[in-house]
Amino acid sequence: MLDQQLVNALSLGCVYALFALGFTLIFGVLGVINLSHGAIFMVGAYAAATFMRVFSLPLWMGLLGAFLFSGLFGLIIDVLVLKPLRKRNAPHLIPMIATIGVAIILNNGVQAIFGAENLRFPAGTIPDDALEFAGIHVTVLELGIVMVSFVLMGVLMLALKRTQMGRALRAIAESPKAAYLVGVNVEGLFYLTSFIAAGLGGLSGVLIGLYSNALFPLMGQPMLEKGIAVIILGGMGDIRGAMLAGLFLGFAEVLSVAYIGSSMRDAVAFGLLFLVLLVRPKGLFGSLQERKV
Amino acid sequence: MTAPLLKVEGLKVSFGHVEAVKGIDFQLHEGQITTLVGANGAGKSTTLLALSGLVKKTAGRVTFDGQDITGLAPHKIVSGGVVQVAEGRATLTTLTVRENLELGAYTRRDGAAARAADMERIFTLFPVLKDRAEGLAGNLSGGEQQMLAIGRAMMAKPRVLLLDEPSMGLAPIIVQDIFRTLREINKLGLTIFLVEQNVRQALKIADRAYVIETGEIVLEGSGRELLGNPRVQDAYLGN
Amino acid sequence: MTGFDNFWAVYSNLVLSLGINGLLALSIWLTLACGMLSMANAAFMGLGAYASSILTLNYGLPYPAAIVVGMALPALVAAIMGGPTLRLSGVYLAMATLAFGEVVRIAVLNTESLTGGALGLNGIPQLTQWWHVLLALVITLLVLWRLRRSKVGRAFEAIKEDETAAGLMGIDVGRHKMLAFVLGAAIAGLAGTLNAHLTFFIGPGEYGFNRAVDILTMTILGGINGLTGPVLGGVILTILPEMLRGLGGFRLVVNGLVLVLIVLFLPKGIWDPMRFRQWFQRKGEAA
Amino acid sequence: MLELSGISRHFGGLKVLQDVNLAVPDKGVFGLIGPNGAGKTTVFNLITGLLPPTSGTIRFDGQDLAGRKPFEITRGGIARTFQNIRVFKEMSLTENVIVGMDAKLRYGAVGLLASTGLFRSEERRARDRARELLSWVKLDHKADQLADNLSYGDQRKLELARALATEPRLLLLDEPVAGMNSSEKTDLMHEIRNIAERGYTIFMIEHDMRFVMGLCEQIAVLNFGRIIARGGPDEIRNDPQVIEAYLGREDDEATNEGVTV
Amino acid sequence: ADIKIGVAEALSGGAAQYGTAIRNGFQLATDEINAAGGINGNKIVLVVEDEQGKKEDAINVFKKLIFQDNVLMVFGPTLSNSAQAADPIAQAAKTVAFGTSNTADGITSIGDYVFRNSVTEADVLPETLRVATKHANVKKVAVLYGNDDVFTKSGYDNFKKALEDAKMPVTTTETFAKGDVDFKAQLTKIKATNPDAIVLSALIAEGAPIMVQARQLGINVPFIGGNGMNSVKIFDLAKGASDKLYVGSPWSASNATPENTKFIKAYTAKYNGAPDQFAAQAYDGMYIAAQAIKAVKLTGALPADRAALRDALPNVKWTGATGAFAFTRANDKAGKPAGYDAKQQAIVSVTKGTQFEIEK
Ligand SMILES: Nc1ncnc2c1ncn2[C@@H]1O[C@H](COP(=O)(O)OP(=O)(O)OP(=O)(O)O)[C@@H](O)[C@H]1O
Ligand SMILES: Nc1ncnc2c1ncn2[C@@H]1O[C@H](COP(=O)(O)OP(=O)(O)OP(=O)(O)O)[C@@H](O)[C@H]1O
Ligand SMILES: [Mg+2]
Ligand SMILES: [Mg+2]
Repeated sequence: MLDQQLVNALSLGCVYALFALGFTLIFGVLGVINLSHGAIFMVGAYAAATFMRVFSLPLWMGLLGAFLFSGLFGLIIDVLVLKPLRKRNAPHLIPMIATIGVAIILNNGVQAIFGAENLRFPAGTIPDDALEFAGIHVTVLELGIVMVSFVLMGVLMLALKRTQMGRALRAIAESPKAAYLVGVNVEGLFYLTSFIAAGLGGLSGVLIGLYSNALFPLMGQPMLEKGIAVIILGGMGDIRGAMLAGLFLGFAEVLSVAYIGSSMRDAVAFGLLFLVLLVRPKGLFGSLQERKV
Repeated sequence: MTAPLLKVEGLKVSFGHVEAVKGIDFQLHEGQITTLVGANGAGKSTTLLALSGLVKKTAGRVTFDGQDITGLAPHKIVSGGVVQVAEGRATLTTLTVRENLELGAYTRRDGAAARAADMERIFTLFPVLKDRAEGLAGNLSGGEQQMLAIGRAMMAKPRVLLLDEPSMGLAPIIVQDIFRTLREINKLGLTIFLVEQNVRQALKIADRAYVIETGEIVLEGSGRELLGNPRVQDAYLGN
Repeated sequence: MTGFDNFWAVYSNLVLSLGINGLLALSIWLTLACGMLSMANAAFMGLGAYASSILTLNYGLPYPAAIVVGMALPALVAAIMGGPTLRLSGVYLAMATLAFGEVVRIAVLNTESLTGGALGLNGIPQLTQWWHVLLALVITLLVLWRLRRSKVGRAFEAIKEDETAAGLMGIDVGRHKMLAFVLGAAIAGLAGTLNAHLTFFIGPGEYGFNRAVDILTMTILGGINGLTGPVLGGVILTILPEMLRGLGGFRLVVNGLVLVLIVLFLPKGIWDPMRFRQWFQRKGEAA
Repeated sequence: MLELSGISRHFGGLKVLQDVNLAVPDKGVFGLIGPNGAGKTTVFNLITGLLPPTSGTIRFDGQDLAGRKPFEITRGGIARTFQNIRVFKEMSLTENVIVGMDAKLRYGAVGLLASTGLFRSEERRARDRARELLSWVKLDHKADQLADNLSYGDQRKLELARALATEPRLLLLDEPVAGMNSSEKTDLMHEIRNIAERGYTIFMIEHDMRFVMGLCEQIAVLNFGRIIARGGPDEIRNDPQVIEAYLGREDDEATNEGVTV
Repeated sequence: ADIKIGVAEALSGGAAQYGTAIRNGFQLATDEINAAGGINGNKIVLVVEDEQGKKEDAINVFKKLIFQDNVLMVFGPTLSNSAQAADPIAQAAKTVAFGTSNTADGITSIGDYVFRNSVTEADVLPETLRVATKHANVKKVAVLYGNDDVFTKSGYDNFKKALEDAKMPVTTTETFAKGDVDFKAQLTKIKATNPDAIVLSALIAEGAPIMVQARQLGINVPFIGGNGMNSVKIFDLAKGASDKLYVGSPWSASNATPENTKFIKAYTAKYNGAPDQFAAQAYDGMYIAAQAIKAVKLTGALPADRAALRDALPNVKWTGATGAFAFTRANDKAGKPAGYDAKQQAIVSVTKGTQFEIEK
C-alpha cells in the first residue's frame, strides 16, 4: 500500500505544484497575491472544455486554447486593474483586494453563462484506464501532470536563471526602480508575466479539470486556498520552492490519510505547514527579501 | 562651441502641490564632465530621475543628440544611451555581481562577444568585481556596490552617464578611487553628468557646473570659476 | 404597522449584521494598524461563537457571562499562540494564521459531541438585542479611538512602518503586537458571540478562509487609516449585495465590478481624508 | 561608560568582527572609522542588541548588556541613528519624535482610556519637547509635515532628533552627514557639538574626515574586523596603517578635502 | 387574486447547482398549475430570491419574503444550515416554511410551521443496504463520506446507524473535503481492507471522480450511495466508471409511473436537460402546497390565511413524481410534536450502462 500511496502523493503534490507555478510567478514579479488565480484556473478549464466540445478539437489544441484564452484574461486584468493601481502607488494589499473583485466577476459571470452544474471534458479526451506496474496503478493523466509540472518548473527556472529576460524579471521582483534604470521595459514585462502566469493557471485548470472531470464555476476556490499555502510555504515567488511546497503538501495529505486518519488530514497538513513556518519564517526558500512597498 | 549633446529646457517637476524643480535649463556637452550641486532637497535627484523618465515632468523639453526624448519611456531612454547610477546605488542584491553586469547590457543588441569584451574592460577597471563575480551583489561592501553600479551602467554602452552622489558613504580612499575612475572613463570619451554633495571635488573635476537652489538654477560656470565664487564658497564649501 | 416597524421587521438582521461586520473589520484593523497581516480573526470569531453558544445552549449560562467567555477564550488562545507566531511577518504571518484557522476548523469538525461537527449547532437562543450590537460597536470604537490617540497608537504605527526602528526607540514591540493580536481576537470573539445569538445556528464552514478574506476585504476597502474606514467598509460590503438584489443573475458580477471600481478610484480605501482634502483644495483652486 | 571586550561576530563563515576591544569614555565625542565593510555598523548593531555577539561582552555603565532586547537597551540610555535612514515615513515629524518618548510618557491604561488630566498634560509635554528637539536640528518649521517628504539630509537630522527623544546618555550616530554638502555638514557639526556640550556622550561612525577630525577627541580605526589604531585626530591622521587602508595618499589632484583641510 | 409564494434558494455560490434545479422544479409545477387554471381560479405567483447558500442571506431573504412581499408561504432554503437559521424566522412569523432539499436532523423540530418533503436518509438507507446486500453479496463495507458538508455528513450519520442496525461490519471509515479532486489516498487505504462494497455519502461533484478513481485503482466493488449521488449526471461525469452504484430514494429517473414520466418529459423539454432528485422534490413540493391551498378558503387576511394553510398542509396526500406522499409529525428536542417530515417509499436502483435500473 505504501508504494501506491507514494505515487498518489507524488501526483497530488504535482497537482498543487502545477497550480502554484503561475500563481507564484505573478506573486514574485508583481508582488501581488492574485486571488483571481483560482478563477482564471476555472476559466481555462471552461474555455478548453468549450473549445473542445464545440469545435471537436484534440486535447493539445484545447490546452493551447486554454493557455491563450486565460493568458488574455490575465493580460486584461493587468491592464485594467493592476496597472492603474501600480500607477497610483496603491498600498500593497489593495491590488489583492481588487483581484478578489475580479474573481467574483469571473466566477459569477461563468455561472451566469454556463450555469452552476458540473460540466466535463468530452469523454475519451484522454485514456481513463490505469496502467499497472508491479501492483501500482497510475493513469496517463497522472503521469502527464507529473511530467508537465516538472518540465514547466525546469523551463521556468532555467528561463529565470539563465536568460536576460529572467534576470530582468528577478530584477523587477527586487526593485522595479533598479530595473528601470538598467533599461528594462518594466511595464512590458509586467504584462508578459501576467499573461504567462494566467496562461499557466488556465493550463493547470485543464489538466486538473481532466483529473476531477467535474468543472463548476467555483472549482478554483479550494485550489486557491491550497495554492496560497504552497506559494507562501515555498517562499516569495520561488519556482523551486513552489514545486517543493506543492510536493510537501501532497505528501503531508496523502501520508496523513494513510497513517493518521483522513478526518485529520487537513489539520495535519496545515499544522505541519504552521510548524515549518515557525522554523523557517521566510518559507522553504525564503532567502529573497520581501519587497517593502 | 559645438551643439550640446543633451539639452534641457524649462524642466519642471511637481509632487502633488510641491514643485520640486521649477523650470530649469542646462546643457551637457559631448566629452565633458558637467556637475550639478546644491543643498539637501534642492531638487538634484529629482532632476536626474526626470531625465531618466522615472518621475513625470510637468513641463519642459529634453533633447538628446538632436532628438526630443522628453516623453520617452525609461527603457527607451536607456537604450538611447542616457544611463543613470541612482542615489543609493540600486544594486540588485539578490543577483550575482556578474548577473548585475549582464543586466546592465539589457538594452544592447550587439551580440555576446561585444558584451563579454565590455565586461572584461570593466573588470580591468574594477578588479575587485572580478574576484567577487559569482557572489551575491548584496554581500559587497558599500564601496564595492558603488563600483558595481558604475560598471553596470557602463555595460549599457552609455553616451551620457548620470551619477547621483556616487561618493556618498564611502571611505576617503574609495572616494578618491571613484573620482579617479570617473576621470578615466571621461577620458575615454564618455559624457558625464555628476550630482554631488562633495561640492569641492565635483567642481574640481567638472568642466561645467550648475548650482541649484530650491528647484532653480542660480549659478553656472566652469568648475574652476564656481570653485572661486564667494557665494559658492559661502553656501557649499563651508569656508 | 408604521413604516419603521415594517422596515425593522424586514431589515433588522441586516442592520445588526452591519454592526457585527463593523466589529469584525475593526478587529482586523487593530492588527493591521500594527503592521501584522493576521488572518486568524475568522477563527477567533468562530471560537467566540462556539464557546458562548455551547454555554447558553447546553448550560443555560446568562448571556452577559457567555459574552465574557466568548471574548476571553479567543483572547486566551491568541495569547498562547501569539508567542511563537507573531515573530513572522507579512504574508508568512498571514499563512500561519490561516493555517491556525484551518486547524481550528478541523478541530470543530472532529469534536462532534461538543460542537455538532459539520452539522453545526442549532437552536441557539436569539439573545442578541439591537442595543447589544450598538453598545458593543460604540464601546469598541471608543476604546480604539482612545488607543489611537495615545502613545499606544503611535507605537502601533511606528511598528507598522519599521519594527526594528520602533524597537530602538524604546518600544516593546513584542508586547504591543501581542496587545493588538489579543484585543483583536477578543473583538472578533465578541462579534462571533453576537452573531451566533442572532442567527439561531452556527456551523464550522462559516469561519474558514472565505470569512477571513471577507473580513480583510471590508477593512482594506474601507481604508485602514482610521476607524471610520473599517466600519464603512463593513457596511458597504454587507449592504451592496442586498441593494443589487433587483439585478437578478448578474447581480454578483455587478457586485464584483463595484468592488474593483472602488479600489481603482480610491486606492487608499474609501475613507481617505487626504484625498478628501485634495478634492476640496482642488475645488478651492478652481473657484 | 561603554566597554566592549573581546567582541567577535561571525556571519556563517564570514568573520566580520574579531576580538574587538573598545572603551567609550563618559562625555565627549568618540569616533569609529574604517573602510567600507570593516564592520562598523555591525558594532552598533551589537551594542543596540539587534545582533548578539558571537563572543565577548558589552558593558554599559558597568552592566552587562547580554540578552537584553533592543528596546530595553534603548530604555537603559543608548539611542542610535541608522546608516540607511529609517524614519517613520508616514508620520509627521512631531510624531516621529514623540515615538522616541514612548517609555517616558507615564500614563497608564486608565489615563489613556479616560483621557485624564495626567494624560493630557503628558501629551502636551511630549509635544512641547518634540518641538524643542526639532528646533535643535532646525526642523521645527516643518514639524507637521510627513517625514516622507523630507529630503535625504533632513531625514538624517530628524533621526537625530528622534534619537534624542529617548533621553539617552549615549548617542550612537551612524554616518550622520552622509548626503549633506559641506556647509550643511558644518551646521550639523555645530549642532552636534552643542548636543555634546549638553552632557550627552556621542559615539559616531563617519567617513567624512573633516567632520570626524573636527569633532572627535578620540578615534578608533577598524579594518577587516580588527582595531588597527586608536588615538587623537592627529595620531590617526598620520598613522601609516590608517593611511594605507583608509585615508589614501594625497598624490591625487582631486584629493579628499578632509585630508587637506 | 394571485397567490404569492416565496422561493428562497441558493442561486449563486457553492450550492447554486442544487438551488437552480430546485427553482426549476417549482417553476415547472407552477406553470403547469397555472396553465390548468390555477388554484380555485387564482394564479400562483412565485417570488424568487437568491439566498446564496449563506445563513445570513437566508434570514434576510425569509424576512423580505414574509414581511415585505407578504407571501403566503415560503419554500426553501436550499441547505440545511440555512434552514436552521431561517426557519425560526418563519416559525416566529407564523408562516409555513417548506423545505424540499433539507435532509439534516432537527430541522422540523424548529416548530409546527416547518415542513419538508425531502426524505431523510434514515428512511431509505436500510432499504438500499438490504437490496444491495442481496444482489451483490455484501458482507462487509468500507465507508467514505464528506465530513465538512451537512448534506453528506448527515447522510453518513444515517448510513452509520443503518449499518449498525444491519450488523454490517465496516472495514474502514474515510473522509474527504468539499472541493477535493484527488481521492486516491483514501481509496488506496480502502482497497487494502478488501470490502465487498463502498458506502459513499457524497455529492456528485466529488462522487463522480471518486468512482472513476476507484476503478482506476482496480477497485471494482459496488458503491452504495445516498441522495446526493442520485443523479443521471453520474453517467456523464463518471462515464465508463459509473456502473454498480446503488442508490435509494423515493425518486428514480427510471421509475416509470405516469406522474414521473410526465414530469421528466416536461422538465427535459423546458430546461433542456434531465431533472435530478432536487428538481423532482421541488416539483412535488409545489403540488403538495397547491393541494393544501385548494383546501383552505383564502380570506385575504394574511395571518389567518397563513394559519389556515398550516392547518391544511398535514392532511395532504399526494402522488407525484416521487411517488405516494404523506406527512408525518416530527418532535422537537423536548419530545413535543413540532413540524412535519415526509413519509415515502424508497426505490432502490443500480446504475448499468447509462441507466438506473430499479432493483427490488
Ligand atoms: N516622491 C516625492 N513626494 C513628495 N516630495 C518629494 C518626493 N521626492 C522628492 N520630494 C521633494 O522634492 C524636493 C527635492 O528633492 P530631491 O530628492 O530632488 O533633493 P536632492 O537635491 O536630491 O536632495 P538630497 O541632497 O538630500 O538628496 C525635496 O523637498 C523633497 O522633499
Ligand atoms: N546580517 C548580515 N549577514 C551577513 N553578512 C553581513 C550581515 N551584516 C553585515 N554583514 C557583512 O559584514 C561586513 C561588515 O558590515 P558593516 O555593515 O558592519 O560594515 P561597515 O563597516 O558599516 O561598512 P560601511 O562603511 O560601508 O557602512 C560586510 O562585509 C557585510 O557584508
Ligand atoms: Mg538626492
Ligand atoms: Mg556601516
